Amino acid sequence: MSEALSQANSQAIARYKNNFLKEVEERVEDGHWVKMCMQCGVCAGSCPFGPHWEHSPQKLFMMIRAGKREEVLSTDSYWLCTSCYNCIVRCPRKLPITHIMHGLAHYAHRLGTVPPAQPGRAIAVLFWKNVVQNGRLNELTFSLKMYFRDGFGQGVKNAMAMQGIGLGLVKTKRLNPMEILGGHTCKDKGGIQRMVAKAAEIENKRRGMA
Amino acid sequence: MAKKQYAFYPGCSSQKGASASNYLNSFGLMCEKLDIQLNEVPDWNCCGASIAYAEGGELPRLVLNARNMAIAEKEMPGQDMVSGCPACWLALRDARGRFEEHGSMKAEANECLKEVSLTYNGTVKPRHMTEVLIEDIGYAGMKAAVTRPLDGVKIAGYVGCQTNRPFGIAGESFENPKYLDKMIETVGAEAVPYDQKVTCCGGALAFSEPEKSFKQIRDIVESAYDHGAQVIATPCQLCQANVELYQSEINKKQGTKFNMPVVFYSQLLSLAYGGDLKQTGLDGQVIRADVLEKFIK
Amino acid sequence: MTASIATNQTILVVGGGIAGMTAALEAAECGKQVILAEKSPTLGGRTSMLYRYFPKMCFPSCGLEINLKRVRGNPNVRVMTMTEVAAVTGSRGDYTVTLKVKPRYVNENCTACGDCGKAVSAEVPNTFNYGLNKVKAAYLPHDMAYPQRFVIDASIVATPDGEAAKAACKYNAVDLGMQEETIEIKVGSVVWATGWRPYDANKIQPYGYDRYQNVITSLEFERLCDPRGPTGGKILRPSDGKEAKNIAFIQCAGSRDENHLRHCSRICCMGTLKQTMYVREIDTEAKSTIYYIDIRVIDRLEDFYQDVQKDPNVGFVKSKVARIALNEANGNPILHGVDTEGYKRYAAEHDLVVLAVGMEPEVVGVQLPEDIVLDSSNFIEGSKSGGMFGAGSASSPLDVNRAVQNATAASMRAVQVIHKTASTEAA
Amino acid sequence: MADNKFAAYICSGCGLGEALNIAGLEKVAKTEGKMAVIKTHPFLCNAEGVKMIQDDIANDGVTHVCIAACSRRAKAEAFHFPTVAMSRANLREGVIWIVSEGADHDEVRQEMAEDYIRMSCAEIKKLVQPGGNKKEASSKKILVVGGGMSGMTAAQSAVDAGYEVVIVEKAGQLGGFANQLWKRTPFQSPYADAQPTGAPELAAALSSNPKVKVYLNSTVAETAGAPGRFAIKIAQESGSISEELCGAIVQASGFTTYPIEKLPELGGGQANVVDQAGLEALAKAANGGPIKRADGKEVKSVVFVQCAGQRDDSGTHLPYCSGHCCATSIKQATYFKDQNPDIDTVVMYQDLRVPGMGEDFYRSAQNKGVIFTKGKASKVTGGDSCKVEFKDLILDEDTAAEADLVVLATGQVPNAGTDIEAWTVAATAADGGDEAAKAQKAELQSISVLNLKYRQGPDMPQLKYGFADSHFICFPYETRRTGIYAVGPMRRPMDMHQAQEDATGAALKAIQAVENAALGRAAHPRAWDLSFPKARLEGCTQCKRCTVECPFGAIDEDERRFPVFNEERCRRCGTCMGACPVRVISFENYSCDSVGVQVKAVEVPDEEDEKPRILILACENDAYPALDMAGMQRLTYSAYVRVIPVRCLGSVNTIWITDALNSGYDGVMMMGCQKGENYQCHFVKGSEMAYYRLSKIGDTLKGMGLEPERMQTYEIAITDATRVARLIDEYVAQLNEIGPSPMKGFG
Repeated sequence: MSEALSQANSQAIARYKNNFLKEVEERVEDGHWVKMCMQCGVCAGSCPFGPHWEHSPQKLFMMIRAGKREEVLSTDSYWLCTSCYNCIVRCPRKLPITHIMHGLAHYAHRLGTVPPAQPGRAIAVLFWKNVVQNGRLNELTFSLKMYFRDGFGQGVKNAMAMQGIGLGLVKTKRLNPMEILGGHTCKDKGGIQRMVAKAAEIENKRRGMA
Repeated sequence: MAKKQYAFYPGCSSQKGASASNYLNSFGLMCEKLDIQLNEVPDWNCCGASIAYAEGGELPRLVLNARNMAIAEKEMPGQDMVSGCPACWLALRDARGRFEEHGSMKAEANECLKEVSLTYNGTVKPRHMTEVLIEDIGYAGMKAAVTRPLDGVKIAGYVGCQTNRPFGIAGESFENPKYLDKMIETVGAEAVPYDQKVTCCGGALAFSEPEKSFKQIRDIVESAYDHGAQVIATPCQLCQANVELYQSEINKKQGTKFNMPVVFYSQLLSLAYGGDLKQTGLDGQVIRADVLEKFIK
Repeated sequence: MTASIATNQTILVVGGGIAGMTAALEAAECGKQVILAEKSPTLGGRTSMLYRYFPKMCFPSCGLEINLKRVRGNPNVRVMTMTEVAAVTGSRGDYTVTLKVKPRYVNENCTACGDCGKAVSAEVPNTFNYGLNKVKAAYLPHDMAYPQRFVIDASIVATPDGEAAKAACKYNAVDLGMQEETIEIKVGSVVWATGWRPYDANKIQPYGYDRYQNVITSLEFERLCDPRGPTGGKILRPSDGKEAKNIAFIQCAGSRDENHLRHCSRICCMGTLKQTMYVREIDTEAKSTIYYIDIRVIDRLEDFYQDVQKDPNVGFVKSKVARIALNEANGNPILHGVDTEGYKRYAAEHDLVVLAVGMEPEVVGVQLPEDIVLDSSNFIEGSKSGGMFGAGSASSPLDVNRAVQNATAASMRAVQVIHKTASTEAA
Repeated sequence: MADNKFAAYICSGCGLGEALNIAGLEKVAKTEGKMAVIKTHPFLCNAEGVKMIQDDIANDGVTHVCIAACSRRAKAEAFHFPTVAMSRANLREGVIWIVSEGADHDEVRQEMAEDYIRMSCAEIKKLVQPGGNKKEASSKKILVVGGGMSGMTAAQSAVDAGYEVVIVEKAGQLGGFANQLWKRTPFQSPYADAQPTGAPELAAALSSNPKVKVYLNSTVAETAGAPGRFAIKIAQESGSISEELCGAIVQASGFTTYPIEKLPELGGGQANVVDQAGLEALAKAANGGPIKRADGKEVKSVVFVQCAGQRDDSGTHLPYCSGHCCATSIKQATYFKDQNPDIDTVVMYQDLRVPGMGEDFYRSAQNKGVIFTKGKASKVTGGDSCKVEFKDLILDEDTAAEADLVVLATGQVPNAGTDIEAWTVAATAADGGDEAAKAQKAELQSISVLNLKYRQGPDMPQLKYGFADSHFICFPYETRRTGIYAVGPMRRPMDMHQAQEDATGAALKAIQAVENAALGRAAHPRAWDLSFPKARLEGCTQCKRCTVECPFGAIDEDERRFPVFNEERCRRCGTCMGACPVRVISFENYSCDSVGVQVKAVEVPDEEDEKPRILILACENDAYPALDMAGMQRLTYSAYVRVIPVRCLGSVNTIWITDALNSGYDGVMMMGCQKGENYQCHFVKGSEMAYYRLSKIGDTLKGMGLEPERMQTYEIAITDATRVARLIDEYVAQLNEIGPSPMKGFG
């Protein structure tokens, strides 16, 4: 995947050379916890989607310490985190594992090392855009964008596949077709967008990614 | 008797015409009977839920919650900030916790809040509606208001993840929380013991990874059936939506014949308090809960 | 009794387990005066409830017999059972200790003939077997109990059973009117050998000790394997009394865990390896599987580990088990987790699960004075006044051998205090 | 004997009165036991009963008391008459509790009880209340061999308890291995950072203490004598010999590190590959600054390889784990991290062994950024850039790590002196004139630490892997050389904290030894015992069996090969008594006679009575309690057996067995402790010796025309209550098969 490396990624490599752990500690949310893992594996066994994870959290921590940068940043394992928090409450070292997984996902996303068409990443991005745009989530536009993310044809297929559900929701007034015209929003949309932009700016500076 | 006042944060999915609108509908009667006054936080925004991290990162995600809390502090001083949505509640608690632990992050958040001319002080306490019911009203209090005991209904209390972990309800076990079963019993129904009480339904990934989530949902529904449940009750919108809506898909793909109604605890309460179809939000079930509706007819 | 039984030349040892007995005897055999206070009705402590010791697979009662012989043969040791320390004041070389002596309802006339036990019908949980079975409410704590004297459980004192016990005794040994006594004594030094207790397995929620009958603790397993135990030495699982054939041992159950005990309890690894040898001995067919993080078999005991590794019926999985589910059809616990050596996922069904529960300092019946200095896990490091010491597993999670050695050291420190006091008074 | 007055006190309590014909017992005690006083009491152990006995002793001149009641293990406090000799007939646990109830069994039950009365009355006549060994044991000074952390701690502890101390240290200063350390592993809360060793302070304190005499550059040239009177010759650098009289010895001769040269596959001997001691040297040189390699280059990355040459089951290197190395490597990694957090430090382990609070230190080091990798190193290459090839056990792959420096965690090798088992072999051959053996003996002798003048060898026995550890779990300080205590890493692999705890306890044991010796008392496990072996040398045939068999090396030989007893070394097990073919060795309260008369006192029925008699000689430490507990559990076993407790099976003299069989017993059961590697014998070799001797008794039995089955030996554990009852009944059944002894009637 090296040719697919984004510019941000190559900068990171230049900056941290082979010290991936330090990179993670500085740039990944709660990354400074990675060194505290004692490899008991309770997180790996606690994860509901675990069987689908290429590398378990505990193994990812070991890989980070071992400097396996590319493999860690290009796996789609942590994109399968359902945020069930089982790992956090069971970890004997109290590592905030869920947050570290989220942090790795965010960082990989920022570096552009995520496998293309990773569906978890796709909805996350759509979700965020949708939210920041209106201040609140518009479930309809969000879903439609999700289905149509791979182009119109695939979108229709997806939408058809899920239409039963959609209709059910519409019938029970739990999905409002009119939302396509905008729907719920915050009054201070602009303020929210500025606030979020500011936050991103501050965080980037703190993590040396400005 | 004076009503207990709370700042209320409904969250996106509870809005009119949203996937959990019937959840919110069921609040009205329940709160009225229990002397709970919910005052909606003006111009609240989305909490970011559990998937904002990917694009949003840490601070942007946290400031969304800082804003909501800042508004509540300003507009409803002294009131706890209640949400019916576990994701909202969790996001608020998580944000509050991090701000408390790292003063620098709190400062950063306030720097951002300047953009919306707000300040976050950390005085407001985020709570989930079930906490309010259990801690402020109490099981006895919930029971007292029952006029229509749901005799003979067998209900599987499905707690799921986010009301239970990482914070959970005070004094409850992460692996075997009992509060939902107790609430089911306070309304005169029978809480069936089963082993999928805290199994993850797939959460937001039910959307992006439906196939993988089907297994989770199937385990939950199957176990509920196996242990004689007629209804599944939950405190979580996402759980409700996933477990209810995907049954038809699972039936289609895996040849099962699932038709298990999935309702909210609040619907059980408002039903037991004499609510009609609309007040209970039972009209909002994609899989109708006849065994509950029969109490109304 | 009066305070005259002791002076500031006396050493008080609190706790009559193997560490306390050792601390008391070692000092007494140097000619020092010792009071040995034990809260339960008998000496022997927790080790007497073990089936065997590692690595020799010998019997705790063997050493206990020798120590009891030493006690009987040494007038310098005064044993007080059913006695707790209520308060300690004063300073190094000059402490005033308040002792509370609980009623035993049986006096020194008792000959342990057993007539009272025959006479009563009420039964109480058998604490010697961790409550896995019951004993008559008038009972001898166990065969090696010292003093060899029956106990009447407080629960029957005011009942016809109590009267029946009294009537049955030909020697006026049953005294239902006994009251709790408070005694104040002067001592020069105090050795706290208050021991340990198994971590409460109910708190380890993912393992469902409170929900699944066939999940038991390592201490309960000791009793199951002991021919003197509730199952006569057969490994019968609680749910249906079937013989366990496929046993899982889960290490660090509560230990090395910031949600439970921060420290490593040290004994559990060897304890479990030992227990796999019980299994081998009791049922050559049965399989044992050990789920572990690190096998902590320290120093020359390594060869014990190597022996067990050679046993084809013992398996090792490097994994902290994530959770236990139940196979409702047969009552078998199903262990879920990942073998971290190479990332292998498992859902392993066993017919019995033994939790190697950690050691924490005993707190029931133990009131440590303010003066005592504790470490982050509440083990005793010493005392501000410098005249009180921890001994054995009250001072650190230790195996029997190290606890005895440590207790001898504690005894030495107490002897030094007595010596200093004496010499300064002489001067 | 004129002023001896024998009294029998029979208890009729605890059901004895109901189950037995007390009058019958009284009659036996009078007519056969020839007791001057015979009193029966319904409750002998209560205050009144005890007072009755005390009065008779005080006012009626009773000198010998026979208590016919419960087991000697019961009511010991009540029946405590220190001024008179006492025997106990066990009628409760030993008779009425184990013989089936009901009239059908009245006869055998009564016979059994009467025999025990006979035996007890016979025994008491042979007992003298011992007064203790009055030999001169004057010195209470403690000798500490080795001035390292263990030795210094033992010395300081003894001094703080008021005893004088002599320290012999082979180096030029006190401190030992601790002097080589930059810092030590934390041993106090919060267990977060390495701590100063404290060795210099301790050394200074001892050197300036008037109660302490320190011999530097010195070794122990000879240790003679016994507890309370050890005569020590100390060889100094100058060549001069000084002498000290000491009461007890603490041996703290320490350890050496496993030679890194033996680990070429792990880079031993190559540049920039050091052992933990080597790293300490670099850290000391750095003195808190950046740690530099031998070539002066600042270390920026370091890998610690755990279990280097340890936990090796191939037989090439150390088979054991040295226990301290994980924590030591963690400590050394923090040397780097504390100085410069950017230095890469990797600890490569298989099982990270930091028990107890060590877990806190582990966490602390992780928090400082020390990386822990679960991996097994296969090859280390030294050089300017070192390479560690290893299998990453978590990532399940063969890989390699590069570093400026590699530290091998090699183990501790005990310095316990001469292996006396090898020495004994060489010595025996040497006595036979074998020249090679003489050389080998000399060589073995040359590494001796204590140079004991014991016939059993110059140092204390080693348990395993060269460590002079105790074999007992409950009694970690029990060595087989009375008054000599092993501490620190020569006893068992251990870290500094444990060594200091160990030394503190050992100092107390040493103090105990001198106090007991001064009182003429035994040492553990019979510390209260005032008896000691006496030999009628005029009858001695100089066969040397006693000197050979004594498990504690208590008996030397004089130039005429007569045994020389060192009572202060003796543990009172009686193995010498059992070994003596001419029965000249005895204790005042335990002798060939005192048991022999009991054997003979039993009334052996004639053949036609069809009542076999079986003699049981039971070890009083485990087998006898097991029999007691069978009684307490109301198990039943044959009433045809007669049990005599013995101090140790090693004390059983074959004469007792031949006497028994000669006088018509149908069989003899010998019950002792487990022998072999995991022996349970509290006197180490007692039971083993007994089995050895008795293995040869077969011929004797043949000579008497008896089946070998008439003498059986059993290993009995204290928990064997049920089993022992079963074994008895099985043996009785077996004897019924064989038929009655042909010797009946000739006795």
